Amino acid sequence: MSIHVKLFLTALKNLAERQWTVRWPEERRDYSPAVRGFIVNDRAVCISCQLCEAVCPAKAIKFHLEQDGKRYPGIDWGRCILCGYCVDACPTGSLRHTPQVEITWRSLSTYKFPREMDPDAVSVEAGGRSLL
Amino acid sequence: MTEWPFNQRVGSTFFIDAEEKLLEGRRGMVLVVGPQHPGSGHMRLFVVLDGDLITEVVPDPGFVHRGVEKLAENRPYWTLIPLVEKASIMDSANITYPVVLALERALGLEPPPRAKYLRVLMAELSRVRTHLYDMALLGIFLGHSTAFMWSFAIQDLYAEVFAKITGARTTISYAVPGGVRRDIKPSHVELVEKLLAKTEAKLRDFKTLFLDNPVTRARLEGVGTLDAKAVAELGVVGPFARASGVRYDVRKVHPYDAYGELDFEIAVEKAGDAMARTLVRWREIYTSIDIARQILKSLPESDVIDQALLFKNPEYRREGISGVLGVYTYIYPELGEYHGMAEASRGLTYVQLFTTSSQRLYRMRLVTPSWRNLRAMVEAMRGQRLADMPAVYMSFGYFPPEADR
Amino acid sequence: MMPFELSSDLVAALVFPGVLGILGFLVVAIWAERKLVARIQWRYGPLYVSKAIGGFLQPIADLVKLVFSELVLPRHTNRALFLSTPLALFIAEALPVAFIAAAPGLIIFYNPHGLAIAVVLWLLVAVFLVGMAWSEADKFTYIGAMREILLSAAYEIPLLLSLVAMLLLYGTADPYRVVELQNVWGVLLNPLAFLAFYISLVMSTTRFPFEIPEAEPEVVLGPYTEYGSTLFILSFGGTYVKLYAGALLGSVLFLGGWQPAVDTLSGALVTIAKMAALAFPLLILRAIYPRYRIDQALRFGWSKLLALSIAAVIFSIALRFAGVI
Amino acid sequence: MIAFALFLVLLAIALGALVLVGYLLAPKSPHVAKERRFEAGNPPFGEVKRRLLMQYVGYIYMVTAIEASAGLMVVVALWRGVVSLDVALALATALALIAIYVVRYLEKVADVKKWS
Repeated sequence: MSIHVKLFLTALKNLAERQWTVRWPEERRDYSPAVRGFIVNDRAVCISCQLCEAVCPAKAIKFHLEQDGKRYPGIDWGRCILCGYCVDACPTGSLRHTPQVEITWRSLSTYKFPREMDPDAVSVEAGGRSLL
Repeated sequence: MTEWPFNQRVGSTFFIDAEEKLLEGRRGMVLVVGPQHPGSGHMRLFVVLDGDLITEVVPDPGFVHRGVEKLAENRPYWTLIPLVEKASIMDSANITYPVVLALERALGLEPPPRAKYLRVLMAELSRVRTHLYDMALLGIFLGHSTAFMWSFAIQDLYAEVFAKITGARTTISYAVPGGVRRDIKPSHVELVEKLLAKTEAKLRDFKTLFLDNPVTRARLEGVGTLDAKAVAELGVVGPFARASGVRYDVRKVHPYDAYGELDFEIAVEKAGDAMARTLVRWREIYTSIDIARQILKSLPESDVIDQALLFKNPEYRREGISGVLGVYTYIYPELGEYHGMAEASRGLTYVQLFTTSSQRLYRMRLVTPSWRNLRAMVEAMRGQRLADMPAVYMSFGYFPPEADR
Repeated sequence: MMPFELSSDLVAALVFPGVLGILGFLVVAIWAERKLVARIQWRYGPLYVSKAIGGFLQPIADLVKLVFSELVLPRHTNRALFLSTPLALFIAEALPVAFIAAAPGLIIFYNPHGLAIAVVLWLLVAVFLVGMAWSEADKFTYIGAMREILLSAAYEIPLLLSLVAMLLLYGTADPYRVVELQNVWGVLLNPLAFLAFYISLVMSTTRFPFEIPEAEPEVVLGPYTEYGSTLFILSFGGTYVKLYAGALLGSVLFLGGWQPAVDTLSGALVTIAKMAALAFPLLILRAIYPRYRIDQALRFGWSKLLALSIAAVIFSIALRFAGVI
Repeated sequence: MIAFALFLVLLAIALGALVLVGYLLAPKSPHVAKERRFEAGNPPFGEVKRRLLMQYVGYIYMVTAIEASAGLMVVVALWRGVVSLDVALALATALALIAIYVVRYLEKVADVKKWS
């Protein structure tokens, strides 16, 4: 009998607990700047070494020729698993993650190798509600 | 009215034949549990029922078979890590452990001490998380939605910490041959300490409401009992073998990385029933928390990646190992056969690699614990009541993606 | 005897405890259950439909959604039975309400043995449930129906005996007399009977530790598996109607009905408060217990619960002879 | 009586209207696949009503035996409104008999091996 009373009291005590659910998109989870989010490429630093293409486990990266005569990586977001191997392989640090983890595209044609991997285009800030 | 695409008669004939075969000489009926069933997971169970008693269970796994072993063939060796961890995403730090160990043997790399400790830290946090995940599913299979929600909430703390340390919530791909991918900062040490403290605090109420609940105990005690002999014969591994009194843990028997230097006791129970299997994992959560605390206390100062790799990469200059992964494209494993073995959350995970003299593998064999426990799970269900089926199912922590690979 | 007015019993039939009360309770109870359980589980619960009032309109939104989903009548069943049993079930579960007084004059059908009739009608609900499950002709519903029968075998005797204990104390089953006689509430007079009644109520409404017929991991949804659309509302809402009837009966038998109020309106409000107090623990049970196995529930019903109810009857006889009431 | 009839009729009409409205308003696209029986996503598998949960028939037998006496007790309790000694004795005897029978046979009834 006493154990059942204890069970009820435990349950009632937790009525006052703060909700752990995060009401996305009004609230965001706390992602540090270190999170492996949307990948951007700084074209000024990129040396077109193609190491990122070589290490990619999902074969999601393809290089394409740009107007300036250099080749730059493009990511097939349908294949990318955000493992971050390309970022870790990049010898110059031109590829990097952004804290943007919600990645969606309007149509199939746009999410395959979008050319816009401009770091300035991503304006998502790190931080949010931490449960800890 | 459109016609049903498949021939109705053919389909049902197959099943009626199967039922007659299953029922051979038995009374009762065959209940098909799964694949579209709240209590089956990604598999199908043919349950032969005599009234309320289960006389036979025939599992039909393979619904989430993704061919990890086949995919691993003819594939650069470093891509195995993100590939293998998809088999068991909650347990990603542990399930990739044997792969990394085997690759290190093949490449002749030796991780520095700090990396060894960090890998073990991640493996233990991942173990806590997987046990909480399994506890959650056990809870919902017994009808206890609060146990489900609470464990899922607590395990989400681990996702948050993983995201802060490694960058990803579940598929962390943290350990790589020769070290780990990111070093941890002093703020991360505080973060993990806070995480462990909060886990312990929150698990107190969880224990009261779920494990000490008389209804839970009534549902789990004396259900699906397997003795040590049966467990040994069926090849059960991990906490599920230890629940029957089999004292076998790879972390103790063949200590890898930092486990030899850490002081911990493995949890062993005698009873061998569903409650014992749950309690072993419950005690392992606390063992893992203890190990994690030890690691945070005695974290050696060194690099986190093998110097041999660094030497090969003159570009290495920034924080972390940026650029190092590119080195894998220059180095080649020795031709041969290598193996790795680790204690994942659900038991022994074994990997065998057959390398060629290129970077591409000839073959990988991956033995996951859930697959080895499936047979025992089915044996334990026999003779129990229908309502015990989900309880035994989840007391084995059976995770179909891990078993099917 | 209380005045028996035509107008007030029509109000009872239409508003409280009649049709509007039942349908209103459905909405409130489903919302309250989801909200309370969510709070215990560190969640928000229903929220996005009508955020200002805490997602109160969520059950109504669900209802609208279900009404607009296709009604599928399976071919392998007896379609007439399949369609009519949920209706019959819902009405059968609402029937006991008609014989219980919610306030002075607020009774749908007065009978001097009203409370006994209500309990007996309450026991008849399982008949429709089993008929429903049988007409569906599915293995899961079949097993669920069997479990329903077995569960009713576990709680019927204790429920009847706890009623006997209270009737012995009051000496009548008249819904008005019973309330008038409770200068001291029944729950204080015979707590054993209350406990036996309450646990039987949990079992008969298949609330959580005894939510065995609908056990999800084994039998999907038990007797309700095959139903969709509006028929699902009826079959799913049925247990809440039973809970409503049980709470009404419990507040009249054990909590002194509408006392201390004397007039109809305040009496009805007091009864509603007492029903809410009775239903609250039942609503949060979902967050506290997993479910028993059917054999454990049967054993429990035939050992501890039966002993409790027998003790309650003996206690009542002793009280009667001691001249307490 | 009028109120009772009204209560039943109103309830039936409300529920029937709900079903009818659903039937009229909801989209209808009947399909063989929707209307056939499925078991957890599989085609129907053998007979449905094959064998009762025989292990628990003992309980059903007990309840049929005892429920009648419990009903009699309700009648006795309502009989005269006062509990005289003979009524109390009769009730006590009946309860004692029930208790004795249940204690005597519960183990046997609960034993699964005996009933399967």
